[in-house]
Amino acid sequence: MNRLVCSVCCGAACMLLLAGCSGWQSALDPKGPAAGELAWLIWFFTALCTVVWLLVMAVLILPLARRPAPVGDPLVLDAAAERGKMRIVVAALAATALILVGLTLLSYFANRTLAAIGSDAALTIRVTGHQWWWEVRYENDQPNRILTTANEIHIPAGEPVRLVVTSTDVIHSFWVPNLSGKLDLIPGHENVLDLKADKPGVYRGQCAEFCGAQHANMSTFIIAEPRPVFDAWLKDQLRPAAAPVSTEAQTGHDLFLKRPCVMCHKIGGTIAGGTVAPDLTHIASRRTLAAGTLAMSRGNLAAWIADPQGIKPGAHMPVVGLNGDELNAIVAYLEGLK
Amino acid sequence: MNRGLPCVLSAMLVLAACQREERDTRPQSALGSGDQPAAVTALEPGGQRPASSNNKAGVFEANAFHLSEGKRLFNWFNCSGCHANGGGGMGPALMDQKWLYGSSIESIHATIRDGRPNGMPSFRDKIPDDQIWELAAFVRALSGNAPKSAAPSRDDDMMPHPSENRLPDAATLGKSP
Amino acid sequence: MSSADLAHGRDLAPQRAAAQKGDLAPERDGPRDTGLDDASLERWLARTWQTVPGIIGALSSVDHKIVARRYLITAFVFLCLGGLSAVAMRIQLSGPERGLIGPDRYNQLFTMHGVTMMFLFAVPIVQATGIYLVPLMVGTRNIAFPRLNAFSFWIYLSGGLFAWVSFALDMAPDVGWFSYVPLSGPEFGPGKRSDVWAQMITYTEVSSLAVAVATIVTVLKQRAPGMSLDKIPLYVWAMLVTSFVIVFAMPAVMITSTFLILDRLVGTHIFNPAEGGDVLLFQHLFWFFGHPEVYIIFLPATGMVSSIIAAFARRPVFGYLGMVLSLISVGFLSFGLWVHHMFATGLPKLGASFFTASSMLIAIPNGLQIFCWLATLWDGRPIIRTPLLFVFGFFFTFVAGGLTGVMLASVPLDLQVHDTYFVTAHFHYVLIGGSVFPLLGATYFWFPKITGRMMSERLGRWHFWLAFIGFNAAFFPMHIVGLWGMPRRVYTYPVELGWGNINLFITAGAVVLFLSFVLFTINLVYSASRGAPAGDNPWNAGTLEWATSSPPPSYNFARIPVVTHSEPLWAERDTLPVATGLRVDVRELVISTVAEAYPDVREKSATPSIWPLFAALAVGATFLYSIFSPWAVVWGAGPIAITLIGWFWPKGDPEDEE
Amino acid sequence: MRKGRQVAAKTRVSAKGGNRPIAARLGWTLLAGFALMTAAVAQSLSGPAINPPAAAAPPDDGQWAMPAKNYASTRYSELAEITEDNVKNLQVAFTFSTGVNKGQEAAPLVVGNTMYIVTPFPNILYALDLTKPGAPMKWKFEPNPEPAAQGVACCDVVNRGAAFFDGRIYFNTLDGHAIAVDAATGKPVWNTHIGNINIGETITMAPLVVKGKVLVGNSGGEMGVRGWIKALDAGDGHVVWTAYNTGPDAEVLIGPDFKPHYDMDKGKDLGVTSWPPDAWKIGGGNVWGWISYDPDLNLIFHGTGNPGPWNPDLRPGDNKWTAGIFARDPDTGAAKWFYQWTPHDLHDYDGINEQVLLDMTWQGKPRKVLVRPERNGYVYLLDRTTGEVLSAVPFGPVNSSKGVDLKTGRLIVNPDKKTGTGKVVRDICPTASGLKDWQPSAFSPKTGLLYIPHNNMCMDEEGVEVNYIAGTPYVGMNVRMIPGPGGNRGAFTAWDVAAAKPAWSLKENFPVWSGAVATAGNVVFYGTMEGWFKAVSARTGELLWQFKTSSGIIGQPITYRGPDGHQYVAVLSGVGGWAGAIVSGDLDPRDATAALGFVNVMKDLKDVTTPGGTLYVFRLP
Amino acid sequence: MKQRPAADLSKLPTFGIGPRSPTWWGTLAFMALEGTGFALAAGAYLYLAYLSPEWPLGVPPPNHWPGTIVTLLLLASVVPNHILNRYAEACAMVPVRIGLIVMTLLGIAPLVVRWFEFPALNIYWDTNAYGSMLWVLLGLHTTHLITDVGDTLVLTVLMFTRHGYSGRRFGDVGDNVFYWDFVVATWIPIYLLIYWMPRLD
Repeated sequence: MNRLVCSVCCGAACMLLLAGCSGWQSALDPKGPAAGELAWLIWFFTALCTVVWLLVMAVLILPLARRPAPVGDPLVLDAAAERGKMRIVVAALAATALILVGLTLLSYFANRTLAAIGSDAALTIRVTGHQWWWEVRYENDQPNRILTTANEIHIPAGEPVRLVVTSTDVIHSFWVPNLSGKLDLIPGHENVLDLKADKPGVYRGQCAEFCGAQHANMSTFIIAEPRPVFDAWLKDQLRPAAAPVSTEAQTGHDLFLKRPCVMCHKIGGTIAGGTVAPDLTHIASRRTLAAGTLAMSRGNLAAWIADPQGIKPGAHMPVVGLNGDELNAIVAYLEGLK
Repeated sequence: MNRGLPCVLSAMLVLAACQREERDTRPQSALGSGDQPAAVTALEPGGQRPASSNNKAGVFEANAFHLSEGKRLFNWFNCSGCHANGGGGMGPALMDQKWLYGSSIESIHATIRDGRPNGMPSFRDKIPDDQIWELAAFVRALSGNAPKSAAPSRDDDMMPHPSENRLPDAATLGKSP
Repeated sequence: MSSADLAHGRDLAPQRAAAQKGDLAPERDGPRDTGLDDASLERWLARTWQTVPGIIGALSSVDHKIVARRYLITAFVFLCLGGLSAVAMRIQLSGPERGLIGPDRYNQLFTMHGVTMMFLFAVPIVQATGIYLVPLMVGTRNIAFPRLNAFSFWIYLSGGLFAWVSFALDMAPDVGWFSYVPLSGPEFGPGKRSDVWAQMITYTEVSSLAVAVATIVTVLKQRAPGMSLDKIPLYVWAMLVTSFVIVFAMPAVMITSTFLILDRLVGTHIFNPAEGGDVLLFQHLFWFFGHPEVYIIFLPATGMVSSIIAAFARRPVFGYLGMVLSLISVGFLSFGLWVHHMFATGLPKLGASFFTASSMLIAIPNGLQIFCWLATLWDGRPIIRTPLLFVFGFFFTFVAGGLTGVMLASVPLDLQVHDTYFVTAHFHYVLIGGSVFPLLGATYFWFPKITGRMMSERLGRWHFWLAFIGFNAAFFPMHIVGLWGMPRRVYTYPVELGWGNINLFITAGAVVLFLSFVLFTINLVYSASRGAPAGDNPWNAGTLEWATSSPPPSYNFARIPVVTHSEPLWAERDTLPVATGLRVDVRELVISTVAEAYPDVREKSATPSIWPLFAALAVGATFLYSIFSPWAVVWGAGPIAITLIGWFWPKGDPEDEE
Repeated sequence: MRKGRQVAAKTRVSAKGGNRPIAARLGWTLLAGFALMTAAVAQSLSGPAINPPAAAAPPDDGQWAMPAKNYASTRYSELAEITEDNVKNLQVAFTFSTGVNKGQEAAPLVVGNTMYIVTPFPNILYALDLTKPGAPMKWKFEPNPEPAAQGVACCDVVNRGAAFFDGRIYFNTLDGHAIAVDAATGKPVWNTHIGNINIGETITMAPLVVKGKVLVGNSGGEMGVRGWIKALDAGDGHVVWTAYNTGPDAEVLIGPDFKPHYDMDKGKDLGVTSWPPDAWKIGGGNVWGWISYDPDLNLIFHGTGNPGPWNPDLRPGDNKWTAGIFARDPDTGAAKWFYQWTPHDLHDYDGINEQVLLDMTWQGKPRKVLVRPERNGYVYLLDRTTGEVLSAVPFGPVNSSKGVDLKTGRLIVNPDKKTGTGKVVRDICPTASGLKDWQPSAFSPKTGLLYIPHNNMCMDEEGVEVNYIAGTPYVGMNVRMIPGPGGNRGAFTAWDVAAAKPAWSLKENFPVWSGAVATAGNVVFYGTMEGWFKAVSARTGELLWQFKTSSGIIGQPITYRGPDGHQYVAVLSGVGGWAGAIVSGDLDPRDATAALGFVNVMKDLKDVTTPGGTLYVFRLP
Repeated sequence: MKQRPAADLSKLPTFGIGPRSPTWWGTLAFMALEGTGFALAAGAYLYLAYLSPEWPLGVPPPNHWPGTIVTLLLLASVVPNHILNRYAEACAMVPVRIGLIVMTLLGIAPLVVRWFEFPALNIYWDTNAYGSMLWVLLGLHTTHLITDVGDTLVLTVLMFTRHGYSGRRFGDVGDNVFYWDFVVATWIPIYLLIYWMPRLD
């Protein structure tokens, strides 16, 4: 019995040690000050809770080790022993209260630390949740430098960034565990999330509030880059879409504007001006398709356009019924939109 | 008794609800391409008109999911720009019982797909056929022609008109709002 | 206690005057139990209190034990359905990008799992246990308002069927058990799925509320003479506090679901942000119910734990007063921390910190309970039998769950783990650990009382270890995968995230847990027919339910016990003091005063009636129709009124007339 | 219920602490209508003379050759046969059915002995012989425009009139053609296709012919059309120059001569940089209203329409050069100055209203000014040589802005009424249709008053997502209009230009969607949407005569001297336009957002009038 | 287990009135849960009012006269209600019958006012959230009025039958009196919220 309990405890401890291993999208592998603060908090709470738990278990199990004594009269209680126990219980209660006060203060101060992260954020990004993708708008005082993109958020590494998050349909939640805790995107409300990535890198995030059929496939990537790389990226993204370079791509361009694609998507520099679906102006420069569902590749593009409902059932991208040549042409065009 | 109640209930619901709740996101196989244009007038020479040969479109009309998709697309594809939320504007009202080009879902489908000369643009190739059917079903729902139990209720936007469930009851209350 | 005490101040002078004027029918009298020998007393009582044989009789029964048994079995069936849906989900999640179940069906599955476990299993089963045990423990012959009690069962049954029939018809709710707007609202929740959720919730909560009222009145007014407030068994205290929590919490969810159906059905704008509504209002209202809900499920379990621990530690639970106060304060505090479910909604920081503090605060009364139990066990020399094993399992898991609860109460920490598998793990630790394990222990503990037979100890131990290992294998890793970033309610996850192996492990654990329940079912069925006969008091426990036979007769007690101690059977080893003077030809029971439990009135308990069933049918049909049309309320009002009049109209029974 | 809302709107506008300046102005407006009436009249009669520049408003010849009467857009006739005293005797001389039952917004033209009327789509041009009894048809010209154009015409398929120049009638068709027709024979001379209906371009405006050039602009601010104004050679119809109202300076024809008065309009390529990337290409700024011309300065003045889409969240920035006014050289189109009435327009405040050119003394100095009752609710007085704002005073209830900062020229927007995606902002006054829409006012130099037909409504607005799909509406706004404070949805206000305050104001149940005409007989004519054609005293506003026509009036009345030497008054009756779309388009009043929200406030119009299309001509017996 | 008689209950009365009867406690519990419902609905009303820049939304406050009349009627009805209670406690049949008829009429009177008030309200439930909450609050209370009047009506009929000559029935009358007090008591805050809170500014 005791051994079993021990081995369960050991197993649990081992698993916790392993916890740091899966780093991508893990709260335990912080890459920014907010997540760092929180990871510390998690470990501290966990350690403290483990100690408390072990103590309680010890008190529970130790009497079992004693030899069962003959059962006495259930109602005859030793008054002195009762008083002694009462003292112990009261002491334990006081200790509990003390720990709780400590933890409350700890979370209060952690909260203050988190609030201070973005106080000097130079970059404001507006993230709007849609079923089931993220619209990302880089705010700028000069309107023609406002950039709208989707699903992938580039940020300068080492700088605080302010995200203003909201939604136009249902409630979503923005969560990139490596960088920060989550915050809900709520229709009719605007929430502010400040985050900072210490080092360049790609951090995966995912919608954390159930938002319908494709809640599972609503991911995002935060790509932290050194400031110059970021600036270059921003500048590059502000260009209108690349012109098609091959005849096939040209055909694809024409088809794109003639077929249902044009009804929902935007490609800068063409008449395609949809806003209800992700902006495709530089789609080929992104890492993934369909809010992190598929890696960006020619094959995946074709697969996605040919049968989005097979890949992401319930998503708002319809099956449009293109023949093979049309599909290839459109893929060729989109592939060129770096 | 304990067994009877669920049986009756389920039988009732099976009849009433099954298809209404189905969420087929790839329904295209259910219909042909809709190439057979529907007659838009009730007037036909030579006596009685033949019964409609293809009633598959009813699948869309009685299905809550398709109706709600139709409602979403109605806004996404700017139908609401001309027809408002059914009351009309640049385009005619859709929530009344006046149909310029036929009230059948096939006629509405044809209207959306091929356009009409007095301003209705043609969305052939621009909207996948399934979605046109969904739109057509929703347009019919606007004037109360779809089962109300499957029809969408109010929007989460500005209230454009009294809720669907209120419309027929305005008379009961003695006045319109 | 002497007869003189009892008669003191109990006279009804004005009424006697009225009776003389003829405004009151003359008081009828019948045979009393005073002079009857045991055999003829039991014959009289059996005839008076019996449930009439035959189908109409069965449907009319108002015996709290029969209703409770139905409740228990129904809840167990829903547990199995909820469990099966969980296993189905776990199989889908056992590996990355599995295609077994599509998102549409998966979303219905987890919603049905949550709805079933919360509304159709957890609350009903703790209430059902209360319906069975509370009248026995307080020493009365039936629950207060027995017809209301029967009505609530029919409501509950039809509400549950309603949910699962709609699941079979592909119209089950698919927006999670808390059904947030706007996802469940008119625009984003097409079809009748959310309507089913809304009406089914309103509907089943009617039954919970009815049972809560009956329980409260039973405890306050029908206690055996002498069972003053300080002698009430802890389990009964727990049920009393739970019932109060229900009375104040359930209206919140009924209001929420009613607002939702109004929004969906008649186009109100309560949750429409564009027209002055607010989507967070839904969350505030829902969690105002939702958090107390956890304690509604957990508090009765603490009562069960107290009963089991007292019986096996062979002494009353240490710190009775502290236990009662902690129950009451948990009941109060549970209303003050709903916001900790909403930390990620971007609430003002200071307010959130306040709710951190209040959420942490509730750990103190809970801690007090734990310490008292530990002190009790420390003092005793417990013999390890299956019920106690489950209590140990309860300690092991619930303390862990409580501690992760402390983590969730911290605003910043919650922002990382909210809506992830960490939370899933936490509340399964709290709910399964804190409620299901005690319930299982309670099943082993009280099964002999209900059936008259012992459950198999060997199968019981197997069951415990399978359940314990399966449970921890299934849910402990969820903490980790949650911290690794896995959100809850995903129907699939990509390979690259490396959650595959751990999820496979979780699924294996879930299967083991499920198998343990198969074993449990076998044990139940086997023991009910072949178990060793139990006798009146197999555990030699101290509370009143063990004073009568196993299973108890329809009238519970041949004579109403007079209570002198919080563990009456331990205090009165040989002979039980009883009260006499009740009529045996009608369903008479003792109404006592609230605090001191002085016997006050001999009141008649309601006779069996078919009308509660009819009323439930009328209400059920109204609710069903109301999913489709608001006019249901108008059309349904007539039948409901008729059935209610039928229910309350006196039929000439002595029980009605006096 | 509606009555309740009116009262509510009123109390809110006037009682809210935050809106005190507006409330004060509103108080002025209301007070002035009653208490100060006599004083104002007296002052205007005795005050310094205000006259249109003589070159822009030559002495009256009894004809009516352009909708605004003259280049100064005074809509004032020196004919004085009909006076305050005898106007009550007016009777119908003849009527004429246009055969088109859509909104009749056009002004009839009278040149020589012929009257010309252009109908709404299908834009038939009729010539009526005034010399014969009953004015029989002389000829008609049917341009047969593309029927599909009706589908991209926001707010009814109206046409605001033709223009006569040098023996030809110039007019535009809905489907984007500018056409010249021989005035004598009705034979087409040229036909230039300048608008593409497939991207939503239509033409509804009346052209103005200046120095041998036909000035035409496009409509389609609700369709994501990029606004422009073109000058076509009057002789052969070729495009002489095109000036866009968004985009790079080169295309806006902004060159070295461009000298805006305010800093906010200075900078390179503001038509691009004040928009999010690409948005200017679909950004509106159309020219569908009125153009005035000052021969002395050799400048044309034209407003620019609203930026598109309506939802302002989709176009952060000032959105140059929309919702403003350009002064351009008519020969080259080169911009001279620009002033933006409503930078980053939030509420569809198109800037296309008429501008009346006047010469007057302002604060002791003689100034060449331009008076403009603007859609955003202010009567602006601009120095037309520089674009400097001399004054801007609201002429009705306004809470969407708190005034105009005369230093920077910027409209001070009320942040409480700022619309955006997903939130309904209630009781914004004025509405999208403005305190005053296209309906042109008239100026009488005799009284010094500007007669403004206008609206009095408020609205609720909610921005919504919208896709740009070429050839479909690009609005992104749910609108629901309600009657303004007082409950009267329209008013006819006489504005004392010198004092910059109202002289008197008449309440009308429906928006006054018709134009006005003032005469030297001190009579002012306008029509109502119920169908009343009214004559009121130019000095006091007293109702002198009214006649009920067959349909609601939204046309522009004119007055002319007939071949018999007598004074006639003519107006087209036929309800429609944006305000009357509920009737002309048979819209469903149950949908509050129908016709971009106008239907909600016009639910009862169907009960009082039906579609029509009839010309009424009146004279004294 | 053996039993020894320890108390004799035979002299106890067979019915109790007021807090002595379980029905009274059941009624109290139902009042508690319904009161919670009222409180939450009122809370939702206040919550939305707090969030809104203006309240009521887009309409003037509702005409308070129907509400004031109902308030006066309800307050006035408390007097006969308690007189009825005294007679019920004394088990006096004739005055109780009269009192019940009076209370039925006094219950119907506010419903008549409501019948005219609903269609004449300043706003419909599906106009905006203010309208929704207004109808919800008023509807909630009207539902209570209707059910209580129904209850009173049935009880009145019952008291005219032979079943009326029973202590329990008089107890029921007492509980009905008790519940009517609740219906009146819940109305007062709702009355203030609906008619006077919007006029506070």
